[in-house]
Amino acid sequence: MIIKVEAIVREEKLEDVKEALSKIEVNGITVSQVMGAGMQKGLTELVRGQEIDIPLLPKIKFEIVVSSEEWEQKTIQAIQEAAFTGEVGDGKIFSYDLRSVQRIRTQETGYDALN
Amino acid sequence: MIIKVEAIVREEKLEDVKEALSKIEVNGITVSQVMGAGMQKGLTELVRGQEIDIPLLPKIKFEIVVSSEEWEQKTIQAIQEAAFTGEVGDGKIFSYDLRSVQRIRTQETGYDALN
Amino acid sequence: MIIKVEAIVREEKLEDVKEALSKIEVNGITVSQVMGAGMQKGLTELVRGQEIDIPLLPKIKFEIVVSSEEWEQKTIQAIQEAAFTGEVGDGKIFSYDLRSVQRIRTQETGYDALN
Amino acid sequence: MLNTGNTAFMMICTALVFVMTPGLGFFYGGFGRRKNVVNNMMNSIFIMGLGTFLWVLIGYSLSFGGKGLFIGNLKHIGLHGIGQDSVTGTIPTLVFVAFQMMFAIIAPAIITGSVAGRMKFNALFIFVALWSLVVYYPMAHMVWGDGGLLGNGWLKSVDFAGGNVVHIASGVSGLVLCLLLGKRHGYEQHHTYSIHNIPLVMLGMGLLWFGWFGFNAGSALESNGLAAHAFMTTAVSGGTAMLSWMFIDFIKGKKVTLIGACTGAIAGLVGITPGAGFVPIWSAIIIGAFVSPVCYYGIVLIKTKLKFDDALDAFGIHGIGGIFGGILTGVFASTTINSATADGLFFGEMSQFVSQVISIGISIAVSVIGTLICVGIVRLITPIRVDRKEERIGLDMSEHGESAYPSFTGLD
Amino acid sequence: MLNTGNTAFMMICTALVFVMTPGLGFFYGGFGRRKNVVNNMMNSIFIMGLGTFLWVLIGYSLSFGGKGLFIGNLKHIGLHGIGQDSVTGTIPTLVFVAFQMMFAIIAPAIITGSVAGRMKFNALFIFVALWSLVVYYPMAHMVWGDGGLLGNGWLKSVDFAGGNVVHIASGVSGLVLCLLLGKRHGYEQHHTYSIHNIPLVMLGMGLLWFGWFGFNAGSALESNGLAAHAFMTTAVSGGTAMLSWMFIDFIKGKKVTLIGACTGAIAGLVGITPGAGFVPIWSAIIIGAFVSPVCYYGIVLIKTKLKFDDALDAFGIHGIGGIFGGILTGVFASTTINSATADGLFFGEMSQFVSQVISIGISIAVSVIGTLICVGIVRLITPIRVDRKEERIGLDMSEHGESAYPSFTGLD
Amino acid sequence: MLNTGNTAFMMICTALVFVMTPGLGFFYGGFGRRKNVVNNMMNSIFIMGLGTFLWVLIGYSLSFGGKGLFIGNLKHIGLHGIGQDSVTGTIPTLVFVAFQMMFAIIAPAIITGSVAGRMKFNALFIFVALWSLVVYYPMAHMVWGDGGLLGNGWLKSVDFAGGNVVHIASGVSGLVLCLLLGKRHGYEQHHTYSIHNIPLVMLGMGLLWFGWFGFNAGSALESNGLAAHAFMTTAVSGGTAMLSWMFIDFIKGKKVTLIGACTGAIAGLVGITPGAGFVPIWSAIIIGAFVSPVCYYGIVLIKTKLKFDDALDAFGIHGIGGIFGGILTGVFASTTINSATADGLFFGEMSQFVSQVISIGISIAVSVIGTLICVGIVRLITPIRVDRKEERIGLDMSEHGESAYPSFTGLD
Ligand SMILES: Nc1ncnc2c1ncn2[C@@H]1O[C@H](COP(=O)(O)OP(=O)(O)O)[C@@H](O)[C@H]1O
Ligand SMILES: Nc1ncnc2c1ncn2[C@@H]1O[C@H](COP(=O)(O)OP(=O)(O)O)[C@@H](O)[C@H]1O
Ligand SMILES: Nc1ncnc2c1ncn2[C@@H]1O[C@H](COP(=O)(O)OP(=O)(O)O)[C@@H](O)[C@H]1O
Repeated sequence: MIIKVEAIVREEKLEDVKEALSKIEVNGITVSQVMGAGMQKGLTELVRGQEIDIPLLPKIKFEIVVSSEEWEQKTIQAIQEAAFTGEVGDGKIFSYDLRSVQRIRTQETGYDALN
Repeated sequence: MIIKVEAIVREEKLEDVKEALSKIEVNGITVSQVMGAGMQKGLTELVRGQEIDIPLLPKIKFEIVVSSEEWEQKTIQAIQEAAFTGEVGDGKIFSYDLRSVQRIRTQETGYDALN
Repeated sequence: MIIKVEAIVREEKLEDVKEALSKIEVNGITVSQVMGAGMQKGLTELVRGQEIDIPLLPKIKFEIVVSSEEWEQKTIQAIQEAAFTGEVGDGKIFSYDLRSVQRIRTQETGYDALN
Repeated sequence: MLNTGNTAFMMICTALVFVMTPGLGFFYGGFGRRKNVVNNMMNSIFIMGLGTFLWVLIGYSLSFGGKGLFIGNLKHIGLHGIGQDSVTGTIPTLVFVAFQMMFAIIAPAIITGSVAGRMKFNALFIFVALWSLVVYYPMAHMVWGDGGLLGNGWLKSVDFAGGNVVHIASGVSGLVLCLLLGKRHGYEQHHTYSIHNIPLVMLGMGLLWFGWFGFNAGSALESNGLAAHAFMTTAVSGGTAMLSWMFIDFIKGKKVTLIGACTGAIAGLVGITPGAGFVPIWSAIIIGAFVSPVCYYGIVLIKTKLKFDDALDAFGIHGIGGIFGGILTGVFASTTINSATADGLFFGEMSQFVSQVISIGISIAVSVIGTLICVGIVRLITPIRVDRKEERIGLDMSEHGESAYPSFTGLD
Repeated sequence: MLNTGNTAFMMICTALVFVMTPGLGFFYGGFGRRKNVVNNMMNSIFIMGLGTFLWVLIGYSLSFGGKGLFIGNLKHIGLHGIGQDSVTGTIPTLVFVAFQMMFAIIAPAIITGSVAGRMKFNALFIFVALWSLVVYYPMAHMVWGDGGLLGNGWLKSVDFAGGNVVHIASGVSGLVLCLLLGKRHGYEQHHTYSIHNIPLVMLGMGLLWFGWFGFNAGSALESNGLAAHAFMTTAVSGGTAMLSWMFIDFIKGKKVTLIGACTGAIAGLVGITPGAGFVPIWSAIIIGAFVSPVCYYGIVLIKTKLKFDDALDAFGIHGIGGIFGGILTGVFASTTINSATADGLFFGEMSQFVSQVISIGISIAVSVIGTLICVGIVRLITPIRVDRKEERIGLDMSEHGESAYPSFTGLD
Repeated sequence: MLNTGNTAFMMICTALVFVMTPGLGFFYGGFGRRKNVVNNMMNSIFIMGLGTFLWVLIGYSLSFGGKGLFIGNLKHIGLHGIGQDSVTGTIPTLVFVAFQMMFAIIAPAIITGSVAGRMKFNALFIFVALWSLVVYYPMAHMVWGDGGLLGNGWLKSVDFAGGNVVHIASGVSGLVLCLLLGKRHGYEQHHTYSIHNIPLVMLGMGLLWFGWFGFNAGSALESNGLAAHAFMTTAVSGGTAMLSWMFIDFIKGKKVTLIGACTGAIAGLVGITPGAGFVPIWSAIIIGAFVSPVCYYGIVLIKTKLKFDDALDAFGIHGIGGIFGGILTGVFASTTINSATADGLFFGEMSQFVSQVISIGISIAVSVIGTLICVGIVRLITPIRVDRKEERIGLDMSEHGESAYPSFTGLD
């Protein structure tokens, strides 16, 4: 069973989440920059007296592929704790089923590709 | 049932699509910058008399997680209409099944995490 | 059957992978910039005598949606060959099942949307 | 007789004024959206070519060739009759030609801030050529030329370094042009992501201010105490206006912004331009302190209330700041600073103040009418506005086929 | 009597020194993290407003108004008594006022490198105002003013262009401030992504070096052989120090970095500042060659060993480089270069060397005590450090509500 | 006797020429790929260190120390015998030394445009040191030195500001070097994403043009009418060439590009360099108008037809533009402008034209042979090209271990 955990978190939580994942020995991660909106609406800036809407806010997306439901749970848990502030805009954690995974360097597939 | 709708659209359609989604009250969205190629080939620029190929064109990726097939259809429909120009390069809309979703702020999961 | 192949490869392999996909006539691709960590740890730079950790390295993500398992295999194979160097950090290839795909320009769905 | 010190000073000041035009390009380029940065910069840069060419061909002659109320003559067409040995005051005439040329370049470049994001480049190209002929050269002559209407020919209004000629003319023309073009699409509902690169804005401000020392101090045309005085009033007004804009920022939003500081500095530099060599240094503090709120509330009025889409505030800063500075020159001008002026209102005289106000009125009228004429002609040749799709895509791709930072969005 | 050549030279040099402050903004801005770039730049830029204002109001008078061991007087408050015709040496006094003003602006701007990433902007604003009064104006007077303690009033130490006044004072004050502020969170475990924009750093270096020619050569106050000498020593020390830093880079990491080259150049320019018009050109090679390793290992000591978070190395470059340069001025100063100094150690005399060392000691003491006093006062008014969350989010958003490149992260 | 005005002028012109080297770094850095920007900038920057060092040590002496057909002597090694009181013409000799030093820095920096993306940095470092000795100092002597072969020693060809010495020498050497290095991988199939940052290119162009006023006008060595003349021809040629490149852009692709405008301006500045103080202003329009098409089609020929990988067009702009400008100097030179030349072809004389052509031929020969010698020596020490993998990864990481904008790709 191969599962991808995807989390959208606050920009400033990047390092905390990374550290939390390190601690549970989840090392294989892919991170990217995204913009998001949700319950948290964008910002309004004052530029030369004009109100400028910024409808999308920068967020960080984590993608972590794991090899069992147990690891799925652990990973979600770790992210949950590290990314939490309690204020609107903390983000979401999604998970998906994967068909396959292959490590390019070794051509290993499945479980082996992830360790 | 949790479904992710993913759409690759033209850069200049960002605001239109966002508005269309707002209109049907889909507010939770994640957006990112991608580059793409497909039927639409890249550009050629003339720089100091040299033809420079630009094989990949900037596109916008929308990711929207919804909680039912009905919303999946509505969302796809809204994007379809807003992103359409009829010229090659309009993009694609994909959808996926998700295993789970969790809102970090409240730890709600499933349907509740999305509203 | 609609399948998405997703690959995380080295930055400098972008052109090689793109060419390899062209060769097997996979033209519809979406590419984005991501940062990653895994077996390959980050870098350490020396800046004014200070060691600076760079924990995440830039990688390229390919997303390719194909319409059969045969094409899934072909695509994975092509990426595998083009992205391979044998050194740690070559990256991973994942695949997913999709629910649906729709071409915005024509509203075609499924298999037709991809060709 | 030629003086090497003055010549050295003026040649370097010319180079300083030159660098203001790319500076303005960065200021506008950084302030606009990412999809329009090439266009916003190009709109300044191309005038370094076109303006130079026209000036040498005909502009200098029309501006400074011979006596006349409204315009010079064609005596120095193609710089005819001006050699290495020609001297103006204590410097080679060619240095004066070059110094004034830089003013003729930056003035139309300022206008382009008003039209950002929607004007066709070929229309702008033709417009700038026409505007130089119809507005700038006459204005330069009327204010600074021999027997000019606003200057020594009749009104005796004063304009040390181009408050009327450069700032009011360009700011007002920008406003007219922005009204003729109409708003950018979506302007009323939402302004989004207006500033794409703050360091670029700051670079623009830095180069502008740096060059402004040449602009204002150089307008003394000699390396003397008057130049030093203009140098100081320039610094003081720029600095004080930066502080006063920061103060408004603080009052309004609790946060002091870098964009505010940069905008304030430019407003202060505009405000002191007409009076730099006429008003006392202490009055530069007053001019600087008040030019920022005047511009600030002027911009709010124009953009938020009247809904004019003066995109990068060419009118808001240069037009309003120039008018304000011109009026205050009439208040604070002092014969003890410069015998070329009469005393201002503050020193108990009325005449100079009245001259200043009339002069501003005439400058505004010339700019409005001139711009209408120019746009009328341009429209006979080509449409002036890009279509909606081009605007959406951005003028960089649609007008220039270029993308400013292609590998930042995507991949190298 | 006024000399137009000297006046031209000094006015342009003043503009060159002016452009160093935005240059420093870019140097610091590029070097810091992306989330702090606006703040890092603003910390220099606002002083172009505040510093100008204070200088005209009171700073010039305190620094150069009248005789005194420690400080001038209030005779020239608001530039009272200084007109266009006032002459200092062979240039208008106003040019001297303006030239020195630019020094008073850049000195506190240098300090801000030490506090990057964590100091509240309003606290910094007040601090800079106080520091100018408590440290800078007294220092400028003591070194360059009439009857100043460190200069002609007692110690007879020399400082050509501001080794003590600008670099030691700001570097040491920066160190004190960084200790009072404490480290950035996470400083000890991991330094990550420190440099966000190398071209911006290089732009800063380029403008700084460009301006430094005005800073050092202009300190001759005349356009003569001494200015030319200072110009050459400046170039030679900057260039040699760039090479020696590149050499250290090569030894340490096998790779020569652009950041190293830029840092070395600045270190070399700092190192030669006190001696530029006193030491022979060949000795500028020695100063340049050694200032880089001294700063390099100084930074390693301070940051890696002592764990002081001198974020952008204001002390590491300006403090250490200034001290080193001041001492070597005592070694290589030569009466054949400048009769205002005695011969240095190398030429067999002890006295100048001793003066230099004492002078540096006093400068350090004044800076430490002055900074402590200033911070003490600031703390009565407002906290000096942002809270942890603000630091994490970055000072651009939390202190200024601005994002430097909003559309690069995301979308236009 | 020393003249303060001339001294002021020349010292500031020296600073202006100085700033061209970082300017060139930005021009090249912005034009190249994102993965090579640090390297492209570093390739100019390091010469600010190396070139300064070598010039003071030996370069000035070899170039300007004593009479000789091919090279000076070692009399002024380490600037021996040049003091503050030494005067050259009306300026301190040290100012002349510094002014010429800036030329010796930028010339090899230009070369590096040809080698972008594939040359090892340590090989380039050694190459630049050798090339300075083998090509630049001899060229400077032959053209400008006492008794130089191409100048007053024999051929009497003229080169006002370095058409041969700087532009032809560097452009041709660049071409040779690019042929020896070979093409970048993939050069023939696809050129992709060549320009990564257009504002950076424009910054480079702005600083280059700004500095070029010092380069060309300063080559008069006095603040006089001739300097003013050179200032004007520089502006006119640069401006006209910008327009003519824009025109070609328009003809070829219907769109006028900012890169085209910037490239045209630089081509125009190169084209006028040899003749700036010899040809009439009207002829600068002709030179400017034609240098752009000549360079444009030259580049197309070299890169598209011959498939030479002159990556950033060092030969295409500087080599071709310099040759074209040198020939047209032989056409338009006029004794009425400058008595140091004979009349050109246009004015009915043959001799100067012939001298110019021969002089260009010799300059090309010296550059080709000199570069071959230098590369030969470098190869004995180290390979000159990075390997394929390093090229793919980019020279920033592989040669310098730095990434120009780490947090833009990714995260702060
Ligand atoms: N339905 C959704 N689909 C995709 N992304 C979402 C969705 N809802 C939220 N997000 C992402 O999560 C981020 C935070 O969500 P938001 O609703 O603002 O706050 P919270 O999670 O605290 O309720 C958003 O900025 C967006 O990027
Ligand atoms: N098979 C695919 N897999 C992934 N992304 C695709 C695929 N086909 C198209 N895309 C994305 O959609 C964008 C538009 O597709 P394209 O084929 O060019 O136009 P159209 O959708 O109008 O036929 C592409 O640039 C690419 O980003
Ligand atoms: N479990 C994972 N989940 C998500 N991404 C991963 C995972 N493992 C690796 N990656 C991505 O693949 C890249 C290369 O993987 P790494 O483990 O460093 O090398 P290798 O694939 O050669 O073992 C990483 O930088 C990361 O972006």
